[in-house]
Amino acid sequence: MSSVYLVLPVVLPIVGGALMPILHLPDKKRNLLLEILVLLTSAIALLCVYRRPEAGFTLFHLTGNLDFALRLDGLGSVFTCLIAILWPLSTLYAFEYMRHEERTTSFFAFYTMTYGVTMGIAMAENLVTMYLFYELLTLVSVYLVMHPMTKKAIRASRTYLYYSIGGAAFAFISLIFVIVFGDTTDFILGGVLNMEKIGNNVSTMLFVYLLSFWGFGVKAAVFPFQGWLPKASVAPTPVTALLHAVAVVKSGAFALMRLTYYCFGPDFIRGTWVHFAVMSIAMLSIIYGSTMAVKETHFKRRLAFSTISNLSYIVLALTMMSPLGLLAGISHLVFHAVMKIGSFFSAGAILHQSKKEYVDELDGLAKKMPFVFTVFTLCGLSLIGIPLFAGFVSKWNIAAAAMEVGEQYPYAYMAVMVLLYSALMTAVYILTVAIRAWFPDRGKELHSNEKITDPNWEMKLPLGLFAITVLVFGVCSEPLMQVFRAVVQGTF
Amino acid sequence: MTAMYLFLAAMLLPMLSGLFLLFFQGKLKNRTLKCILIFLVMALTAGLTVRLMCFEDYQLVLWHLTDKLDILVRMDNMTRLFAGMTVTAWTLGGVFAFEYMKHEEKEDRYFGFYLIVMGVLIGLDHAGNLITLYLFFELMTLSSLPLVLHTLTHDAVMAGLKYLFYSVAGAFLALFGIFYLYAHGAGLPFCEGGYLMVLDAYSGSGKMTLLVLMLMIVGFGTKAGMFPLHGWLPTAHPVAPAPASAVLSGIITKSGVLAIIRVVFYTVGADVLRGSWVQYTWMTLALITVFMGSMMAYKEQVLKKRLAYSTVSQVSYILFGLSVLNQDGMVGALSHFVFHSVVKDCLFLVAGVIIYKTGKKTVKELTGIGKEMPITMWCFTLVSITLVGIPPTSGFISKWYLAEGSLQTGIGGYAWFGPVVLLLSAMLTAGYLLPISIQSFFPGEGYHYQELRKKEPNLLMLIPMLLFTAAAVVFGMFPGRFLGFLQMTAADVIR
Amino acid sequence: MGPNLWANIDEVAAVILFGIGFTTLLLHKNMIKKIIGLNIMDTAVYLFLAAMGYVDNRLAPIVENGVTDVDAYINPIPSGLVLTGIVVSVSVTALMLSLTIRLYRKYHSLDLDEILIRMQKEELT
Amino acid sequence: MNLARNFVENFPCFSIVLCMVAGILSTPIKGNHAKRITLLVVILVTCMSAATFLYVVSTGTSFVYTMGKYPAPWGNEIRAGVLETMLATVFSLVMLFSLLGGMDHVFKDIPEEKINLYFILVDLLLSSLLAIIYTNDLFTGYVFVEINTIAACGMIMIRKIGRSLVAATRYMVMSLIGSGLFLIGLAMLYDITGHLLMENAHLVMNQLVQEGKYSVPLLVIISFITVGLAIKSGLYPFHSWMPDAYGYSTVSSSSILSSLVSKSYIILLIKIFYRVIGFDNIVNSKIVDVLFVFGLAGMVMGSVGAIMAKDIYRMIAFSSVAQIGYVYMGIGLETEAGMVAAIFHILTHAITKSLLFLAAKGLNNVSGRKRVFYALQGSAFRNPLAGVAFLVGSLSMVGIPMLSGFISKLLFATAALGAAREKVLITLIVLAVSTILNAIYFLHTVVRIYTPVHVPEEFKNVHVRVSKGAALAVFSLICMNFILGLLSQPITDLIQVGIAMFA
Repeated sequence: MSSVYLVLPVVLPIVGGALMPILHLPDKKRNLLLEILVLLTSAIALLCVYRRPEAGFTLFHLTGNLDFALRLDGLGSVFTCLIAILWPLSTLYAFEYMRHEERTTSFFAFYTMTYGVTMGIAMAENLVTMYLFYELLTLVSVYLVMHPMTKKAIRASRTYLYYSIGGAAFAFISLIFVIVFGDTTDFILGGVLNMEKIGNNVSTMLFVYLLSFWGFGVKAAVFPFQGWLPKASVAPTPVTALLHAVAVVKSGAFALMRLTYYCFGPDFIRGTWVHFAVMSIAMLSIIYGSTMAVKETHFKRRLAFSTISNLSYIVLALTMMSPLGLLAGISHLVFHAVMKIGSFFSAGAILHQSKKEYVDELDGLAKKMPFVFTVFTLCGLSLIGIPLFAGFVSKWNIAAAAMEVGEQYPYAYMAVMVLLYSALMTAVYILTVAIRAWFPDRGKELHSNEKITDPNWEMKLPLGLFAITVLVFGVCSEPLMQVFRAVVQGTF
Repeated sequence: MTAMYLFLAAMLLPMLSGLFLLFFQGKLKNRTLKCILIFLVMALTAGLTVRLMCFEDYQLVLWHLTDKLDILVRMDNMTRLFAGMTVTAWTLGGVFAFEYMKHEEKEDRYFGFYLIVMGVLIGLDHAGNLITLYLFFELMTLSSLPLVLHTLTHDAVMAGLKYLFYSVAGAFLALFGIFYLYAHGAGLPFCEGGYLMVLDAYSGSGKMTLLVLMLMIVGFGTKAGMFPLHGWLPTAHPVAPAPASAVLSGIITKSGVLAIIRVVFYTVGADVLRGSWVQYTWMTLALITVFMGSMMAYKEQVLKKRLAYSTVSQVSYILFGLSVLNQDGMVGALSHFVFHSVVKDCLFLVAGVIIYKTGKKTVKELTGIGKEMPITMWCFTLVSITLVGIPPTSGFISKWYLAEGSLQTGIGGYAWFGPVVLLLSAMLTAGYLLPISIQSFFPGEGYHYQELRKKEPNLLMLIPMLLFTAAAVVFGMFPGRFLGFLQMTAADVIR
Repeated sequence: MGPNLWANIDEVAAVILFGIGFTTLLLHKNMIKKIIGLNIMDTAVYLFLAAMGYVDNRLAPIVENGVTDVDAYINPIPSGLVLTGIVVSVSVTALMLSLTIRLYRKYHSLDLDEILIRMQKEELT
Repeated sequence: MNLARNFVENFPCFSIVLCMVAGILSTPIKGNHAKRITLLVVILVTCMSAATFLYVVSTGTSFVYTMGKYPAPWGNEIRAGVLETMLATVFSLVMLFSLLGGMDHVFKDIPEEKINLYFILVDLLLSSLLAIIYTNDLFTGYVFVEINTIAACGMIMIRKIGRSLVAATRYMVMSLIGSGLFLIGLAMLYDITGHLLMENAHLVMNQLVQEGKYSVPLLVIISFITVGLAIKSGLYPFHSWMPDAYGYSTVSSSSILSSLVSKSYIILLIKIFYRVIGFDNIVNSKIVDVLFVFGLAGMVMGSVGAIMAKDIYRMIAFSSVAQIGYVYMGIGLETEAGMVAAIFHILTHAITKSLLFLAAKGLNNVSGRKRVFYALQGSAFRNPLAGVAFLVGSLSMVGIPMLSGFISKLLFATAALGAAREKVLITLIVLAVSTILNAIYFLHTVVRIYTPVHVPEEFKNVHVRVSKGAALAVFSLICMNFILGLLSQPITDLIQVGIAMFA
């Protein structure tokens, strides 16, 4: 199909969201309209992936050899599908969750615009376009963080803003270098750097890669720039779930993939000091995230920390600088999205139904809301990486990649160790919650008299779907893996 | 093909019925009926398993998890041995529980998970390659957790968590090894004597492999309560309901042993280890555990805890037997596996009976209890003797083989040091078991015979105990065919 | 260096003057002194220009009794510049003075620091 | 046709004169009429400059317009190339919009009887700006620099509050020091070259350099001129007067001052670099590196000052310190690309800064004219247009793609890669850092003005209706911002052409 259609998934939500506040609709109508809009967008996006236009579509010419252009390649399609499938579900969930909040219209306006912008990141044809949408993503999603409008939320949103803009500022440097030292800014698997042009600037180039790794990594919450993520979990759950488990942070990881495998090229970095530097960064953030998660008693913040560590799984996989690594990265990108959004939504459902935020308040709650906790436990087991759950597959891939690289650079064995350490930590911080909920100590069931029930279908549906997905992919992930392999080989 | 369906049936039947039981907790009011149903399920499963054991050796790929990972089941002597032991012990423990669980709450939950674990264990025993093994290993940990913390006292929950995290940690240590071995072509099904040596993917990475093996032994050893990761066992076993703790230390600890066997003798091959630092470390750890376990047991006053410590030491007998890496050691290990399971089940059941009937927990209180429940205590005494290893009981045989094995190794120190430690700990065993029965039968002065009244439990409880005891004794008397089977097994595992 | 210096004595004097004026304008706190410094500075520049344009024993570039020979006169352009410059500096000085007056009216002081302090005080109240 | 040519060639000089005449006319009449005249004049000037611009672009060569009857090398000339005309056009446009946008405040802030004086000053300022841009004669340059200073100072002090007086004084002193240095520099230049017209001076200069004569005086001259103009344009260490001067004069003045006046000196400097001394000579004398260092320092310190600032005007003023730092950094890169970037940034900043000042004023109005940040809480909802304007301005300053700021950042960075090796990374990193700092203070304010809660009670239901003129001004400034951001290619090309014409 013609490449013009690529514009729709990006523009529709942005425009639609922007219009929302203008036409003052009653909530019911608005929700219906939004859901339709989102579904339509997703449909178009999936269609675009299904009948993929080879050519890109140039929105307009910026300057020199820079244009804003959209194009779907393998990696982009994967990310697009991920978002296109997850967004409608979480919108549905959001309706129920936000029912009693204020300023819902503006919330949903930005929520939808974020959809479009994320699509833009997924479909960006070149570094400049991605940079543009990357900045925009910050700007549109910052409102969502500050939406509760408490002092805390506003402070959190500011932190988020500074971190992201700062990151972008450093990413910008790499943009320049790629413009000058690359053949093109388009994403080409294997990198676009031109060795003649670089000449004797290799060391500078590597340093720049490190800078921009951190720059884009800020959104992926790599150490030491992870600070904003736990803070941002003051936001409403649909936001924390979607943005801080899928859209924003995954865009960070996605950007890193683009930067590493499609701009600088793994061969350029493999074996240099930077290679090990980034590997260590990833490991550090994994250790940090999972350890802090154990320490944290606020449920959502605990999940946020877990997100930090899990994102760095993806990053760690990338830093293997090998096709297998990219494969592992992609698979964890997808699977983690599903299971983390699942666990976040369970947390949100618990918060919404029982107003309980802290882990030690959850004793025996599972008896009251078995459905939610079943979902949570399943997602949790998947996070730990128990076989037959999706998480295991992606972790297996990461470890396999690390083992392969380890042949050449034994440092990579460390990566596997770190992986297992954090798996153990994950077990600790997830299962303590689950066990508290299912098997409370005698006399600790505080909830015998409280009226707490499972939420209504709008919340249940997404939760159930996520749980099922986790199981299904855990048991038969092969078809998906074949697609990913194709992506990695550039044959998709 | 039939084998496949039979296996699936044997595995899924208890699992599904367990899940069923969980979903409809307390719906089934008629207790007798429920118990009968549960018994039927267990019996049927046992039957199916036995039927499977009668097949020729086979391998079946159940499912392709990914392109490299297959879920694969396999029937060989090791499977027969472990599966057979499992179903027997499990069924008897279940029968005992029918009576015992009367004084616990939420028995439906207990039985539900009990059945699920049974299914998982059958899967574990049939596991045909590393990843399948790991899969069922994890599932076993998770599903047996509720058995541990069933009573939901604070201690129980904490103990449960401890059990969980130790096991998971161990499993992850092992997982590292699995990752590594897979990267070197260990994706194939098990085969006697191991196959990794012959693969060319393996060539050249000797050192790393040894390290990895050490990790895996320690990791899987966690379940078997091997030093240094034994800490969970004395905490977790006693807090569980008696039948649960019986199967926990009777069967589940052995799954660690099975895993190690599968890795060392069926994947890597004993030759890789023989004479390496790993073997020495392994032996040392085993011996340390043996001695330490019995020491602790000797010092311990709470009966169930004492038994738990004894488990720690006894299971390490088995590990020691494996670590010597020769046929006699293997035979000793396997036989001790069987005997110890039988004995330890029985002992825990006895402890359970005592708690159930009198609520007495510590050893001190047991003075003269033999008068009140003679049959029970006779079982206790007999199996204790077995465990100590006084001829002609079964324990003697296994320990004999173990000693033989360790002497054959011809590794200077260990050759004689091993048997010495075994002997020592045998004495300690005598020291911590026999006095109980002595004082229970001969309370001596100050025991008020007038208050004496019979507290013998009913048949549901007696029969399992008696059967176990019988088994322990009979094996000791006529070990011939059984040992032959073991020797055959050992022979094609270690060439 | 010596004779060379002597030859350009006017320029040297101009530069020194310029320095004096410059520092006065820059460093003195008192408005009036600043203005004086400004004027010294400008004058120095004019001196410089004039000295530059002056050629020995020639007339000022004003046509007298019909002598139209260019060699009779000095270079007219510097003089022109000086004139323009004077105009500029006068206007600037005027502006500065008016500023000073205003400031004095408002804060009753000519010392710039003093004025700053009073200003802040005033804003606080 | 040919006649039309000659006619167009009169425009530059004519527009300068026109402004002056307008100033003289406005003397006796009342404020309102003065206002009309001024606006009319500014519009006319804009049109004429645009016409000249088109004309020059079409012919592709610059032209020289001799004033008075003396030919070179004596007389007094005006030169119009692509760059000059383009700058003239943009400047007069910005001037127009700043006036429109701030008009009602002009009438509020300034005492009735002084208003016509204000407009006289504006006319004077415009004329001097144009003169500085167009002039081909160093001394004329100096004279108009002074006039410019006087006019600017007048525009600051015309508002009768203490701070603006003091600010005016400090501004005056600083710029007098600057112009003093500039003047002595000129005098010496004249001394060794004997010319005031740029071409002729340039010829002699090259000759001298080839013969290697007067190397020391040459260095002195360059440094005097550069430092003098740098001081006048408020390069980092000499910026102390800026915050007050911009922060406390009426909004039109501050936007005009910050976006045009200080830039005009930079333009003159660039012009002298290229057309008198020759860029190679400049590069050889290490003076530019000094500019580079101070520029970098300014980029950071300005932003830091802005973060420290207690009220929104001072914040914006400090940010212009940083922006001037950018420009000098660009010049200091010693490459043509850097120069292009610098000039482009002059345009960007001219547009964005005036926009920001107008927006700030609008927000401040609905916040009880309090000079404190918390008063601005949620003000964007009380004055939407100003809110949007501030948003766009800030984003442009932070360098979000599609806005002009991003392009100049892009140009600077790309230029940096072409520069000397030791300058590359430091430049890029300082760019990144100052971007972060910009983000910190601008976006902090944006978040604040768009926060609908914790709004001070007294402003809960303040609403302001913006006059059409102001709306138009703000709107068109926003548009210009986007145009620069999206269609930058032709503009940069033109700038390159212009610089080429300089030589």
